[in-house]
Amino acid sequence: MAAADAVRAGRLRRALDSDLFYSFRRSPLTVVAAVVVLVIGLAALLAPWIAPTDPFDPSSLDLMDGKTPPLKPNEFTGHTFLLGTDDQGRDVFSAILYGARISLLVGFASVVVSMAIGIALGLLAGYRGGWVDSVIMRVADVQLTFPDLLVALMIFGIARGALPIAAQEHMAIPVLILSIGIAKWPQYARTVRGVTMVERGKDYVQAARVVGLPAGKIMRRHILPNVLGPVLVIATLGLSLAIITEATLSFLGVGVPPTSPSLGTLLRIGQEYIASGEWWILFFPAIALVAIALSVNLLGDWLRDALNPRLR
Amino acid sequence: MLAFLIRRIAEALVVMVVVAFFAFSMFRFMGDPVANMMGPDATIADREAMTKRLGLDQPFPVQFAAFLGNVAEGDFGVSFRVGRPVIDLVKERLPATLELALISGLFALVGGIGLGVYTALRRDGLLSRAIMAISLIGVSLPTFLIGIALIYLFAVELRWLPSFGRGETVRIGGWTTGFLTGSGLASLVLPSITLGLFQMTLIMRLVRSEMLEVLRTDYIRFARARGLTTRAIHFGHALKNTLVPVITVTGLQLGSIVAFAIITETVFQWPGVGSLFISSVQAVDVPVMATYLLFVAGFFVFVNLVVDLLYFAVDPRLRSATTGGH
Amino acid sequence: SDPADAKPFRWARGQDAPTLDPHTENSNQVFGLLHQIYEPLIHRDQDGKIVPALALSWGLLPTDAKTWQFKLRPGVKFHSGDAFSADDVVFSLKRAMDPLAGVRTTLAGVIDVVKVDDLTVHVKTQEPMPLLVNQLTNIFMMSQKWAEANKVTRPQDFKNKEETFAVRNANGTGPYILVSREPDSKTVMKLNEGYWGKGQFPLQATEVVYSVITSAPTRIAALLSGELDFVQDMPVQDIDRVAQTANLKVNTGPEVRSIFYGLNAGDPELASSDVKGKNPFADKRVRKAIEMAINREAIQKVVMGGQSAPSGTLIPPGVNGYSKELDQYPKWDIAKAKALMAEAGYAGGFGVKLNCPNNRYINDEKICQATVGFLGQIGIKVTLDARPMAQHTPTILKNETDFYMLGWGVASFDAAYTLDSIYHSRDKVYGAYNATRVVEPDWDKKMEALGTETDTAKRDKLLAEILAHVKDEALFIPIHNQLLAWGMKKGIEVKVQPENQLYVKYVKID
Amino acid sequence: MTIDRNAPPLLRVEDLARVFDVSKPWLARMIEREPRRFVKAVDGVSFSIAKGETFALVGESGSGKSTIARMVVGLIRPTRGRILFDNVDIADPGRTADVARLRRRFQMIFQDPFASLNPRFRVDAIIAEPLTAFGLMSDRAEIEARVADLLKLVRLDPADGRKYPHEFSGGQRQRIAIARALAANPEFIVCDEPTSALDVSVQAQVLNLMRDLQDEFGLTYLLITHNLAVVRHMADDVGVLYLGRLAEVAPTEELFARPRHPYTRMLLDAVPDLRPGGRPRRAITGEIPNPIDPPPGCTFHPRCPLADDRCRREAPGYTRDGGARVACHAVEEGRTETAPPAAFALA
Amino acid sequence: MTEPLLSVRDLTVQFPTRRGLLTAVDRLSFDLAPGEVLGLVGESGAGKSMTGSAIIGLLEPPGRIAGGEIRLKGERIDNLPAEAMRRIRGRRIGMIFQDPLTSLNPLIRIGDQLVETIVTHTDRTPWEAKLHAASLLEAVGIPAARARIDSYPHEFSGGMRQRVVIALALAADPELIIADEPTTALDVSVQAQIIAVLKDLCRDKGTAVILITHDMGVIAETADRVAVLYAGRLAEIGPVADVISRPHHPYTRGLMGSIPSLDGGRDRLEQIPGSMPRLSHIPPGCAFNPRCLQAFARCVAERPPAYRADASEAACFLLDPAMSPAEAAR
Ligand SMILES: Nc1ncnc2c1ncn2[C@@H]1O[C@H](COP(=O)(O)OP(=O)(O)OP(=O)(O)O)[C@@H](O)[C@H]1O
Ligand SMILES: Nc1ncnc2c1ncn2[C@@H]1O[C@H](COP(=O)(O)OP(=O)(O)OP(=O)(O)O)[C@@H](O)[C@H]1O
Ligand SMILES: [Mg+2]
Ligand SMILES: [Mg+2]
Repeated sequence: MAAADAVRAGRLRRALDSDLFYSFRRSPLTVVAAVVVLVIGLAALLAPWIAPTDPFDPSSLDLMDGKTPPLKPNEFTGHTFLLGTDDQGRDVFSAILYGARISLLVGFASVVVSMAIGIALGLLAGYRGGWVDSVIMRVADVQLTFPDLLVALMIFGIARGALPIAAQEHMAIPVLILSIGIAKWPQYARTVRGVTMVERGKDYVQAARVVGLPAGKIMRRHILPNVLGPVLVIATLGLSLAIITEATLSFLGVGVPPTSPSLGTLLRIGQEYIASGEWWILFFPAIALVAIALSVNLLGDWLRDALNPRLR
Repeated sequence: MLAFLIRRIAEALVVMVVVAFFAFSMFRFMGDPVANMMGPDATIADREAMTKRLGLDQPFPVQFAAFLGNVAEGDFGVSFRVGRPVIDLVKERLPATLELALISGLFALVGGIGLGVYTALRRDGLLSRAIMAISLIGVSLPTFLIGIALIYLFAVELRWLPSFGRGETVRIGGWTTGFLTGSGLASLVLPSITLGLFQMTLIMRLVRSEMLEVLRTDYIRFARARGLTTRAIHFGHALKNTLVPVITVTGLQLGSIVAFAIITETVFQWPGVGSLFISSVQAVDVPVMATYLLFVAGFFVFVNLVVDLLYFAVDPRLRSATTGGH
Repeated sequence: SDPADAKPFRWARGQDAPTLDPHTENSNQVFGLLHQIYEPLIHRDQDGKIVPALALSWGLLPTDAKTWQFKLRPGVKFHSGDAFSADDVVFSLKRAMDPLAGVRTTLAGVIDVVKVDDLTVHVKTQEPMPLLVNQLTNIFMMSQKWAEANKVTRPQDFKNKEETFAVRNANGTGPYILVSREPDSKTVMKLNEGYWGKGQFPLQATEVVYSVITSAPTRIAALLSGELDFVQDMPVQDIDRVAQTANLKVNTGPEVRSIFYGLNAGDPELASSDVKGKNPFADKRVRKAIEMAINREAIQKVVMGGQSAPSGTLIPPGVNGYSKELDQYPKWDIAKAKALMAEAGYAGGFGVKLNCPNNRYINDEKICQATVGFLGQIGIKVTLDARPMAQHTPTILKNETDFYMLGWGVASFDAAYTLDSIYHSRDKVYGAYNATRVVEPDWDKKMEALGTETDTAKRDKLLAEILAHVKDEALFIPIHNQLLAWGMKKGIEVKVQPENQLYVKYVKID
Repeated sequence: MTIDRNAPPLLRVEDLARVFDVSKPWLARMIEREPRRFVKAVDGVSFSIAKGETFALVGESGSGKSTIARMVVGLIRPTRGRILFDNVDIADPGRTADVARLRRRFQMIFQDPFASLNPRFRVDAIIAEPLTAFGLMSDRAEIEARVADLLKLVRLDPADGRKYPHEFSGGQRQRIAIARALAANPEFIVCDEPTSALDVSVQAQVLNLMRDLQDEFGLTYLLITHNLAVVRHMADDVGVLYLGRLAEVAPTEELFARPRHPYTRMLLDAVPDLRPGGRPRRAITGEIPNPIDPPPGCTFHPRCPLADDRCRREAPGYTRDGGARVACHAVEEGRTETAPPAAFALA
Repeated sequence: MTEPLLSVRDLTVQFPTRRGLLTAVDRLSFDLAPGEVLGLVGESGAGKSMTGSAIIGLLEPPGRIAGGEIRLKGERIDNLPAEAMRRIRGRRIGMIFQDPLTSLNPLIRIGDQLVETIVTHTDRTPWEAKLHAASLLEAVGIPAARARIDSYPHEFSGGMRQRVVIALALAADPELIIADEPTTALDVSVQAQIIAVLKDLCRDKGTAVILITHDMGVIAETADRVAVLYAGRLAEIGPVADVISRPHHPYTRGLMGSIPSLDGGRDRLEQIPGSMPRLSHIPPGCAFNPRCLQAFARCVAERPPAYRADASEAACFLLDPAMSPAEAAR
């Protein structure tokens, strides 16, 4: 027990002492970004406990609360809201928390989907080479010759038509995740393949082969960890892209149902109010989105530089 | 080289058929074009007659095959919505989109490379750090919001630039251009920025990191050791080598400009193929949608082909790799 | 003001007319644009009143209840210079009755059109058609000669894969002449100096630049920035801002369009509900409870920013059949609604899906969202499926919805127009938009009788009876009638037209 | 140490060959009307190594040394020929079951100690990998003990097992690599340029360690290097490889005392002598030809001072001369002494 | 003695790292006469390359010259402004790097790289420069130089590329060439050729050379004098024959012993126990003391200065004339 603790403490100390953490501490912008991501992430995670209202439960909304400005009592109901309410009487603050939850979920999950597909296929292509490589990379090329956004639109459209009507309601978010995820896997596959081909040629992989380790195990134990660095960088930058893509899809009218809006849907709703004087309906969700995307991008940026030994 | 071209064209054809297939399977779920074409008081019999006239009563594979067959003959069908041959519609809208794409592509390229080089050379400068941080906003905001925000700032508040449309255009042959009139040029500014900002940010960051890597290579060190001027080293040696990897990515990015034009064109009421697509989606105008997607795929393939050829032109190593030698 | 002054009128809408062919499509956008260029025999003016246009007078032949006589306006010329005559009327009406014509349903029942002399035309109908005049206000007159010369004697056929000349060219008798057209973008017209109505109408705009701006924020931005003089499709939420802007104003007025929900009360079971074996909507108490649970005033105040008139019937004011009393709607009363639900055996509520358009009516999706909230309060768990109209319409036409939003404009200004499509049970001719699945053959007969009844008093009574029945059954839950808001520069004077159609010839520019 | 010269060889390589297909893609070949292209990286190599001996392969870059090594340890399959380990043909695809069992008995040490250790693994995990991969041990304590033993064997501290490779110097890393190779108690170790990435002072440590281990465990080495001085110190027998063929195979003493093949002599002459005023170093003329289309006849003839017409036409067979085997027409014909030293000078 | 071409005094190169200041070159001093070839040997990480980079003013940040001075013909060059230093590079001091595969810009023709260098430093017109470039290529032994001047680097083999690199370094006839392991990346058979070209050309032009390598064989046949570095410090410097056959510093002795030779037979090599300390952990006193079999108390306490021994100088207390025989015996 104590030994395990000691090991853990040692690991923590090593982590705190690592070059990665050192370069992290030295970049104040990155620290701020990490804090922002952490705060928004936590707030989104804990939304049901933090948020003053449940914006996803339409029956709990009072329409008469609608369009209340921030911190001013509503003229009919007298209720006051921190960041005001939207046209449905939805508390903007709660909506942002819940919306960030969906956006982050869609972002994370779609990145995981593209990462999973991309890593698996990239490893296979890079390690096996030959026709396996050709087939996988041709498919990736073909998909790369078509813009992400349209790929996602198509997959979404097809899923929507193919699923039974009754299932669509619950499937909206998974379908969104899959659409964005599938749209973006080739990038991962390409990177992973490249790294794999380099690593495969290195002596330590050869050594593992001489030792008789099966190919699957070599890919998992030896090559995968090396691939993770660059993949992580793409993934961080991809996370913010996925969140934005979700917002854009929602602008184009596909996406999550309006009764449980994501940040992107909040923006789509809010953009109608850009000139109307009810600025808070757009402003706060936009700030939240930018804060998330910007911070995640900053983290990705830092990670890319920190993980690139040549730039150190 | 020839082999490469043939392979690329074969690939392009596959892409197009695949895209057409997905597009077609998607359209079946986009709604009923007939409901859209007929007034609210049309009877059911009228609707059925129209469905039949459009060939929409046929099973999906038949419709798809018919479409492919026609396309192979250069016939893209007639728009359900406006009753004109799709090819005419696209031809009419193409100049607007291509001019917009060209300008925003140039903006992204020139701005991206310029700022990328600057931030790489002044790596620790205050200004370049600021540029790096601010540029991220370009990829942290959805395009539609950027567009709307620009309109409010520059058209409504400052009244410097028009908020919608293409301004006056001049017709030269089958091409309408906005390049020759003041209002045409003014109208290009905001949409180009909106459309190019995202790509510019990406290109800038890519150029910067590639440049930083190139600046550490041995041949740059050797160039310094030979006492070449800083100018010659940065722009004669480093920039050239930076551009090689940048070209590929840039190609992909510029290709997607056309796709993203959907949003920009909608926001700025830019009369290009993107806004045509959106109107068609609303009206379930299947022939136009299908043609648009084919067009985007084709454009993308074309841009990639150009990029690859450019690659050959820039990098002598590739040239000789295909022409033999060891 | 000096009429010699060049006065451009820059006008924007959210959607363009897909075609300039006057008979291909039956849509507000087409009519809205073509009213500047073409003219019908009979006009509805800015107040919605029937006034003469190309016909100076009309009436049933005293001898024949199935023949209408029209006396044409003399001395009218087409933009091409050709004179307008009875031949053109015969040609145009017949063209409008072509199977390819989108407007032919308005003329259903007309069997022949005959030229009597150069300025007299007879229209013969199968049965007596008391409302024929109402149906003619959007049937435009073309020049036979021009049509023949340009091979557009029939409307667009999608089978032949060519563009017809009339899609992008126009030759009417109207106050403005088409100068140039870029579809979906810009259409320019100039004043017709030889217009017959010179002197009768203000005709102050010398040039009309008609732009299409799909994106609502952009549309408003262009008005705010001074790039436009007039915006027809104003987003509700921007009305205040525009009205408060120094040199802009907003004119509002009622539109002849009702927004309501339809309920599937006819099926034995609701496909989208968790209640199996029975149909909760089949129980009138449930329908009444729904009617009572929706807070129409809140929708009006918050969602519509005041720009709607809450209603209790499917018929907007100004339409034949409307009455104040019919328009009474039940007071918003959750407690009572809950009680009704309990009485019907649904105290625990049930789930159902609401199909809703999201790009057709003013704030359609938002109204539906609010409705989800209201019904949630009486235990009905509504899942909202909001889609573009193109996808929404088929769910109604194919009976794939249990609960749907629909808006209905009354082109003929007579309630029968609405009832035929949305309440008459569905067959080849009637009830295309009726997804209630309720079949009431007696009432169907009564509705059919409306079409041929020439005795106005008798007909009105029948109409009132049917409307009362519809209201009592609560198969439809009316929400409100839309109000129109037109934004414009101060100095422009124009009244909001109930069909949402602008006649630029009436516009006064200061 | 005594070597039983008559003992059956532990490893016997017969007519080993490996051809790499370096053709362009099919379409490109069709259009440009090009034939397929092949590299004969190894072309008919035979040698044998007795138990406890060291056999060295020397040759220029690209002569096929590593390819032979990789075939011997099973990383790539030979195109032709047999590799008999303890009289079992490990290149025979039909005997994979036997081969898997034999695998454990041969191991490999790589050239670059920086690349051959996975930077993300701790040293003890690296050394333990063969133990678990071959299923030799599964008990943690047992493995730990074994790893500690191995570390001591290569003169490292058992506590070093907790560290990562980057915390070690090049020589120490190569010792870790040796420990890994020894983990499964192999009898035969292929060493592909084990010291060419190391400094001379460190090289001495590693070579000495290899020698000690050989003495202690009776290991057999296939040593690949381009450094003739290292060969001199380590090997019992030497094979000189040129463009995938063995130019000469001889016992070390004999080879250095009396090099027979002109290429061997050229290599020996190119080694600088440290002694002041010692034998002058002669630069080798020319560069190794492109292996895709090697010269006809004896592949060495373009660089050979003794080349004549026959050499240009006819590939030489092997001539036995004392303990050596030489593939050279000149040696066979006895015209070895005619070479004027001037021919070695730089053109 | 004539004025030295290059004079390095107490050169110290430091890297501020997150774990403290790292001294890569520590108070290094030596002189170089015109036309002389000085070998710089030592283990990997001993500071050879940093010395070379410091002289030519190309230390990569955060590395910097922390002390001492470098004089070229009496003129201080370690603190020159960037532009003045640039004019010296290539013109007066040339440099050759280890890896010819990466030293040439792959996208620029060989000829253009040469012309650009020549034009930068001389008054030649581009046309004259091109002619000169061809003659330089010929001089380094590239056959058919005129025909190959428009080739790209990848069209040349490794040995030919290194010849091109030499031609580039010599393009403006510098007085000093720093060759940092010019043959390590090349095939054994080509190494001798390259060294020969370098040596011949420099002898012809009277160029002085600092030859950095860890191949004692190369040093033995090329250098006039040799400096042995250990952990950033000068261990021994002297005429090449002396250092090889009569090394004075225990480290040099160990080093020489561990070189296998062709006549050595199959016996054990001598070896120095242990390994070079990391630069951040250099022990006090003599850097070599933990590995030195002859170390005594003073070696741990004090850093030895350079003592004269025969024609050489070595930093070892064993050579201190004032040292008591008793101490030396231990
Ligand atoms: N996988 C491969 N595909 C194609 N050619 C190969 C492959 N592996 C090796 N070769 C070729 O085979 C020849 C021999 O290569 P090998 O690596 O065995 O040489 P080597 O003697 O080990 O050289 P070095 O001293 O440089 O390590 C070379 O010409 C090389 O280009
Ligand atoms: N950027 C850097 N940051 C920190 N330390 C560095 C850096 N560059 C070099 N060093 C250190 O400086 C010392 C001297 O390096 P140098 O390259 O001069 O060694 P060298 O003798 O040329 O070795 P080699 O034979 O491997 O080329 C090394 O120990 C190295 O760790
Ligand atoms: Mg090798
Ligand atoms: Mg070095």
